[in-house]
Amino acid sequence: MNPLLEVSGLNVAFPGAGVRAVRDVSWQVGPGETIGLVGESGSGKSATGLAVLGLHGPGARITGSIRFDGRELVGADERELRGIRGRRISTIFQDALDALNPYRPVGAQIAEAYRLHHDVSRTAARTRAVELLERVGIDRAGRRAKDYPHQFSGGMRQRVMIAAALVNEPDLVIADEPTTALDATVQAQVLRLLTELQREMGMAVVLVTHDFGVVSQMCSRVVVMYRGRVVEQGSAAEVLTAARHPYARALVASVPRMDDTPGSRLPTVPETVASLMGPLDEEALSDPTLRVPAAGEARSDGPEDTAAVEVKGAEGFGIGKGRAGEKTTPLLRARDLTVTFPGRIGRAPLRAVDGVSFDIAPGESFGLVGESGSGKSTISRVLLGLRSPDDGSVVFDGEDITRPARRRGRAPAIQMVFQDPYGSLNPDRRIGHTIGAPLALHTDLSRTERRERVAALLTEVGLDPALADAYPDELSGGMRQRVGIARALALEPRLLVADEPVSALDVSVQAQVLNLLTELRRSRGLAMLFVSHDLTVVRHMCSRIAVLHQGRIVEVGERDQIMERPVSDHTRALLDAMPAPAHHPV
Amino acid sequence: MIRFLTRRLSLTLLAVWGALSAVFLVLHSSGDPAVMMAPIGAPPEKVAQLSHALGYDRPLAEQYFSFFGDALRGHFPDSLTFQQPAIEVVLQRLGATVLLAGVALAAAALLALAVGLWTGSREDGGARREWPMWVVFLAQSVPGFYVGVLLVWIFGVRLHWLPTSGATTATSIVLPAATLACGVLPPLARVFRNNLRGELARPYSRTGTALGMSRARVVRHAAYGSLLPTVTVLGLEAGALLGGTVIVESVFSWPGVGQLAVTALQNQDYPLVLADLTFLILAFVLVNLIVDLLYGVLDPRVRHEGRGPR
Amino acid sequence: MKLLPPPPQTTPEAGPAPRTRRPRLGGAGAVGAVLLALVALVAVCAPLLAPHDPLAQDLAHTNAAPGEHGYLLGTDQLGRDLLSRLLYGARTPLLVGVVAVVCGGAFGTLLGLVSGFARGWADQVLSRLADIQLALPSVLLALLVLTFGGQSTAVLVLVIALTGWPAYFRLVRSRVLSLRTMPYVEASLTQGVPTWRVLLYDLLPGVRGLVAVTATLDLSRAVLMEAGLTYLGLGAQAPAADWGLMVAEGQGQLLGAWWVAVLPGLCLVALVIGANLLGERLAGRRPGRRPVRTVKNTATANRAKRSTTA
Amino acid sequence: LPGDTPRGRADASRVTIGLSAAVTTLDPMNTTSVGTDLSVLSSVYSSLVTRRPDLTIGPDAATSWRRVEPTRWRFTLHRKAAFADGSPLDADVVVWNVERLLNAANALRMTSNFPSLKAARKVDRHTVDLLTTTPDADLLGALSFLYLLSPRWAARHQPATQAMGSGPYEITDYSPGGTVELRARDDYWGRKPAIRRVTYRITPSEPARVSGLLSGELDAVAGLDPQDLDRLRADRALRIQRLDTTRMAFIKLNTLKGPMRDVRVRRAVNYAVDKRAITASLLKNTVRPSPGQLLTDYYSGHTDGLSGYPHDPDRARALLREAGYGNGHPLKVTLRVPSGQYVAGELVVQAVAQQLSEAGVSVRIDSVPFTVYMQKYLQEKAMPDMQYITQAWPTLAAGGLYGLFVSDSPYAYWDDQEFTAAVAEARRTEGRTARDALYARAARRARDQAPVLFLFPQPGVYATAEGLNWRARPDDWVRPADMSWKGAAG
Ligand SMILES: Nc1ncnc2c1ncn2[C@@H]1O[C@H](COP(=O)(O)OP(=O)(O)OP(=O)(O)O)[C@@H](O)[C@H]1O
Ligand SMILES: Nc1ncnc2c1ncn2[C@@H]1O[C@H](COP(=O)(O)OP(=O)(O)OP(=O)(O)O)[C@@H](O)[C@H]1O
Ligand SMILES: [Mg+2]
Ligand SMILES: [Mg+2]
Repeated sequence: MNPLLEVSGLNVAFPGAGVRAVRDVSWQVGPGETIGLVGESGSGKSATGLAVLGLHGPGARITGSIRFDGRELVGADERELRGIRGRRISTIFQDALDALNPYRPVGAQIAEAYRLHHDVSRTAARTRAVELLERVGIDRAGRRAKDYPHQFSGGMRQRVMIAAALVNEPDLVIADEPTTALDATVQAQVLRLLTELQREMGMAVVLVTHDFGVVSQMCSRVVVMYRGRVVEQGSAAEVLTAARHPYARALVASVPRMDDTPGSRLPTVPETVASLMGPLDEEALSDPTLRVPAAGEARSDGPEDTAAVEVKGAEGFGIGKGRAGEKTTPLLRARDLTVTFPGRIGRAPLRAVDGVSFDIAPGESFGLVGESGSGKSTISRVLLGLRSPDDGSVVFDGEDITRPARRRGRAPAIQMVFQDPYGSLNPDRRIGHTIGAPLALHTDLSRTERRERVAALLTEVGLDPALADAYPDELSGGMRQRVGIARALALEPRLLVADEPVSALDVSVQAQVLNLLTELRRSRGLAMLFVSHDLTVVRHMCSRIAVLHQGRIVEVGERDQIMERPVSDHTRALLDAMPAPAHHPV
Repeated sequence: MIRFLTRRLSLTLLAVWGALSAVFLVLHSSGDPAVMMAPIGAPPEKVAQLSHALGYDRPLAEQYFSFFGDALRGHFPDSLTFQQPAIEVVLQRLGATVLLAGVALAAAALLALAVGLWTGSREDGGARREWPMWVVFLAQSVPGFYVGVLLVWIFGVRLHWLPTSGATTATSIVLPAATLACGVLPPLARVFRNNLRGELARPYSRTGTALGMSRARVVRHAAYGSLLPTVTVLGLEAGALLGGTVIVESVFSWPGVGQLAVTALQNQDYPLVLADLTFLILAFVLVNLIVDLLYGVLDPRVRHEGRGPR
Repeated sequence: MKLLPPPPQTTPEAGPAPRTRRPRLGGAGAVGAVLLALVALVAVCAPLLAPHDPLAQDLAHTNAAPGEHGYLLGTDQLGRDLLSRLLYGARTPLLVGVVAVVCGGAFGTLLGLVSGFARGWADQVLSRLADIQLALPSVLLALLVLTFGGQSTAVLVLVIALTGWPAYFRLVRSRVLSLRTMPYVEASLTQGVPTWRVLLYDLLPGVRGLVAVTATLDLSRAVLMEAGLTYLGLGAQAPAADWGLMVAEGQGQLLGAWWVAVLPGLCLVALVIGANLLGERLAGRRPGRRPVRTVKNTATANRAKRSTTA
Repeated sequence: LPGDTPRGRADASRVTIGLSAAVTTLDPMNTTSVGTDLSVLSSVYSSLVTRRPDLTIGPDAATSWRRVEPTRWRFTLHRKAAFADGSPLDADVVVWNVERLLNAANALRMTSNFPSLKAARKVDRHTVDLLTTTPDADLLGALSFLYLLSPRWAARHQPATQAMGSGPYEITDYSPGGTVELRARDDYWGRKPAIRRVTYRITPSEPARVSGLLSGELDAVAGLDPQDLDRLRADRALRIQRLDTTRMAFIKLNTLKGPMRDVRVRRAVNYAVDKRAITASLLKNTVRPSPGQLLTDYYSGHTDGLSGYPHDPDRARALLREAGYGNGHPLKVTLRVPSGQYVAGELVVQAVAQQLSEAGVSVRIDSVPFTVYMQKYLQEKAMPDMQYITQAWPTLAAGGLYGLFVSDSPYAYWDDQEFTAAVAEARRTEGRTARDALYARAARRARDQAPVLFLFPQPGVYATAEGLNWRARPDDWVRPADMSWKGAAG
């Protein structure tokens, strides 16, 4: 079978920025085939995809060959490309809020896309647009066609984007991370839709993603990219189970799975690469994410599970021992928390948290899951005193700390690890300052003592103490997240709130941070509130889990109960939306 | 939408009142216009008499409350120099200013669009495409009065092409409008250009190209998006424009309210200054109100969320 | 109109400002910096450079052409050496400009920080104040204050600063509004850091770059406004050497002795171009492309996006 | 507009005149601005008598007049004099106008030009008597400012914004502060003016006036800056006239407070300034320094034979030393000037300051807007040591202008009994010679006591399009009725 698209020896460079984004990349797609393009952030996936349609600006230099249906696209003139774009090859971009024109009704946008390649009347194009909107599952498509992108939810927008891309029934669709901005449940729906349409229209799909779950579900073949190069390609099953390249293999291994042992150490990419490849070569070393000192990682192959096993003072209750609150006084007791946000003008106020109660025992790891907007972050903010609840109470270690004012002037015993590693550090202050500031405020340590503490903390989270003098923009995302953890630990908190601590990190770094959190919890006897939308991660990290839906806790229970015998429909929906477990590596 | 409008309107009125109060207080605490009114050689009794007749010997607070009380009832005192209701004087001259500002604004806006499209629509610009921006940049750096003085010298005196002052013939407006436009063009052109670049770099423009749109079509859609911030700047520029009319009208003897404000100040004609400023301030806030509403029309997001751009 | 250039259009980005490194100035930015430095140097060294006393009159040789009677650039209406006056003439614009920018910038930044951080009624009050300030055409306000509030350099500086602060206020406020929800600010708050420290260490550095850019562009506004007011007879006082004043005094001579008005005008333009070039350059300096993450399915990410687009 | 050049306008019997300020009111009795408001309105309204271009008083609505008693003047009115609406201009009209003027409730600004006028009495339809409180030799001069409104018309119209007079022209277009258009009345009862249509353009800035002349947009402009002479002269299409005006420029000294109380200091500053150098360079020799006079030559009661203070820096320094100012203790003064108000005012002040500093006086120049200047001068009574001013008296009577220097005048800042007594007596005196002798005494006293730094008459520079006949006059009047185009019919 002739390939539909054949990329060979492709190079994409940005001479102005001194970046060689894609180097000597070759792969092909047959008609109707789906291939996955995987790799961590910045590995050149999008650059490759954009090169196919010649969508790079004049700043890019593209060499090599891209043959589509026998025609060479590299160096083809604008007119020729214009005839192919949207007609023969379409793309779906990641964030549909930005990818759709915010100033025009969605129907008009789809109709315009149709009329670009078909000589039909306006009304005919409109009809076609409505037809497609219906096809991608938009209710009352005729009416909604007149709405603007911002009036749609994220999943709906992505459907609209798909409709626009498929309106001309192209032969090939390049989908660049079409679901990363979406909820797990919605993600599943969108992927299902894409698969359906692919079958129906018989088109080929190049799916750009960093999610192995998605790959295993959708793709027949996988291309793994790393630092601009293709390091591995082959059938999905092959790559996911028996990758040959150490990097690809490590990448697959580092993702927590629904069937692994909760709380166990996850294999991390640098370790795996090192064990498989020996000492890292020059190029790999220059990657900051790989420069973590071994000492931070090498410690401890802990016992089967987490929690308070080695904790001094905590009387030996771990997971699986019933509800914490029944046995001892809980560390944190939240009762009937309610938070209401005033609605926008003309809308009803939004009850983001609605009568939520839960306890966290000392040393316990408590998980909070729920889809986007279910109120997870709002709850964390209340616990941290960043806003007061409209109703309800928070009692910590016997003290009522519901009102933020009650906490003023005392060393806070609850600390936070933030989601966004780029926003959580003050870009204008050195790392040492950021970690040392709370020490200066709440302890009488001298300057040198503080420096020593900071160095110790940095070592504890697996960073080189010399980094105290660095600025955040010199650090990679994973390193920043470690700094954020060190800052949270500086005041010796009893409870750590981690709000999606890894969801903004690359797959290759996620495992390191998760391992670090597990370890710290063990060594310090920390209790933790772990917030996430990702059930696999929560399952891996927590012994008790609460499921949140629209501001209410719909179910709370032990990990295994929630995972295996969910009571609530919402929990079941969440579980169903999880991509099928990836194949076992190695 | 109604609530938004009333809120916006009351804030607007608040600003107008605040601004006018500030002006009133500075003005009325700074001396007695009777001196300017009285003829040369008038004895002090005559001056005092005049001052009393005009009410300028009352305490400041009393003058303040009576002025705003009257103003609320729509009554403004007579202009001291023109001896007729100050409002009428202003109204008779408002047309000239509106015409001048309108022509200048229209010219500046059209030029800004042209310059913006020319320099902003291509990614591979280079000096050949960039030069209009340098002209704009130069215009931004030259004082308005200097432009006026040079234009008069070149086109009026040396070349005898255009009238140098007044509003007598149809061509009289060319030089003052050009001077005024020179002041408004740079911010407009730059905002439009920069935003056009920005919109073109946004994913939806790339989507357009990916769907097979021609460059011109993509630019057209992006230009629509860039109109929004341009319109906002236009609203802010309204203040500068109105301030500009003060100088331009003086340089070119254009019989509008800007020049009127200057002469009224020179003559200590307090009622006229206040009436004139009321109109200038109202014009400014009105333009901004329109801009806010226009924003609602242009930007669907604002339309549905019912809030202003700021 | 040029008396009143608009507040610089640097759209505040959400997210932390990248740590400001020592600015690397290429091409145009360097030219701007050099121009500014040159003007500053001339202002400081005028006594060393000037061949004559800038005030010494030579009534026998008025309006001498450049080169005549040993005057390198000629003389003005009172027979004063133009070159010396040009050299000394840098002082007032620069001094007034810089001091006004510092005052207005500090005031606006401070209020903007407070307003954006505190929100609530304090924010309302300050924002309305800024609205009122913006609604008053600044040329007229300046005319008013300078006419009746007394004419002195201090008042001049005050007026220019007064008309400048809202630009800083608005930019800083909106930046702070988005910065205060940044995790690193919240981290400080959860650690019990006092408000003033949060303002000083977490928020001020975040707006530093923005303020620097605004200030550079504001300098050109301040210089233009000083010149404009002086042109209207309300700024620097005769017989002082001041570029704006020299244009005003010399404009009557454009036909006979054009150099008397044109040369100081060119100096003024050079100074403003310098400030503008530098400002543009600073404003245009984009942070190096930071790895932009796909932040998965979080309300935070969406909120951040909303605040940038709104 | 095609043909909108001096040539085109000449053919159409039109003229465009540049005014230095806007016309603010159309009520001729409620303004005292001669150069603008009254110049326009004198073409629309007529008065009993008028001041002719040669400054003599001539007939207008009154054909003859005589003094029947020391305080009673009798005027015979022109029999055909009538308003534009056809109503006659008769004795009743004059009586009504005088009553209107004198009624304090009307607060008309012109009132203070008529300090002695008491009443008007109708004698018969065409004869009217005017009564004064004291014998007033200057009444005729004042009456050239008494413009007559129609009582019937005024009852139904707003004189401030509308005009209907008995003069040679009528207003066809007026907006406050804007251009004013006049058209010659076909049914005018007097001598028909040569120019049929007149446009007054408001050109407040000197450069605008000059460029308007040079570009051919304006036909006649009065009160130009001598600095522009060379340029204007170079243009062959323009005719330039220059003369002394009725305005005297000087620097007033505050003799009530500060260093200027000392007459030696006042004389010293007079010696220190080289008036001739200033008139030669800054005023382009358009005027000659004043011979120690407060008045220019045009005033009745003007005294010949005085001599000014010569330029003598040594003497100035000596006087200053005598007064106690010297090396260790220099004289420091403030010199105020209203910005943009007086022809070449700021330049003159700077030159004076420079020359004073050469004599050891350090001068701080304070340039302020005219309103502030007046406010401080008259309201706050806070005149600085020195201030630049030009003064004229519209009736061209010495007594009027000297009245600004008598002890109880708020304008004076000078308390001199001898001067005040001489002026007061002169005003009461009937006989011309006796009166002039008293004014001469006052003038010499002023020269001697130097309440001012004597400078020079304000120069009058006039430019007209070549071909426009118009005799420039030293007072500020610009009357189109006096103009005609060379070679044009009419
Ligand atoms: N226009 C550009 N100019 C300069 N460098 C660029 C440009 N576009 C991409 N790059 C660089 O090229 C490299 C590859 O980028 P690309 O967007 O293809 O990554 P990606 O694999 O899609 O990552 P992600 O998962 O974050 O989307 C990166 O290092 C990026 O910084
Ligand atoms: N400051 C705010 N003003 C108005 N609404 C808010 C605010 N903060 C949160 N919300 C709304 O409250 C609801 C809950 O938000 P929250 O951030 O707690 O959700 P979440 O579960 O953390 O979601 P995600 O997984 O996307 O982070 C959402 O609908 C959100 O839009
Ligand atoms: Mg990508
Ligand atoms: Mg969240």
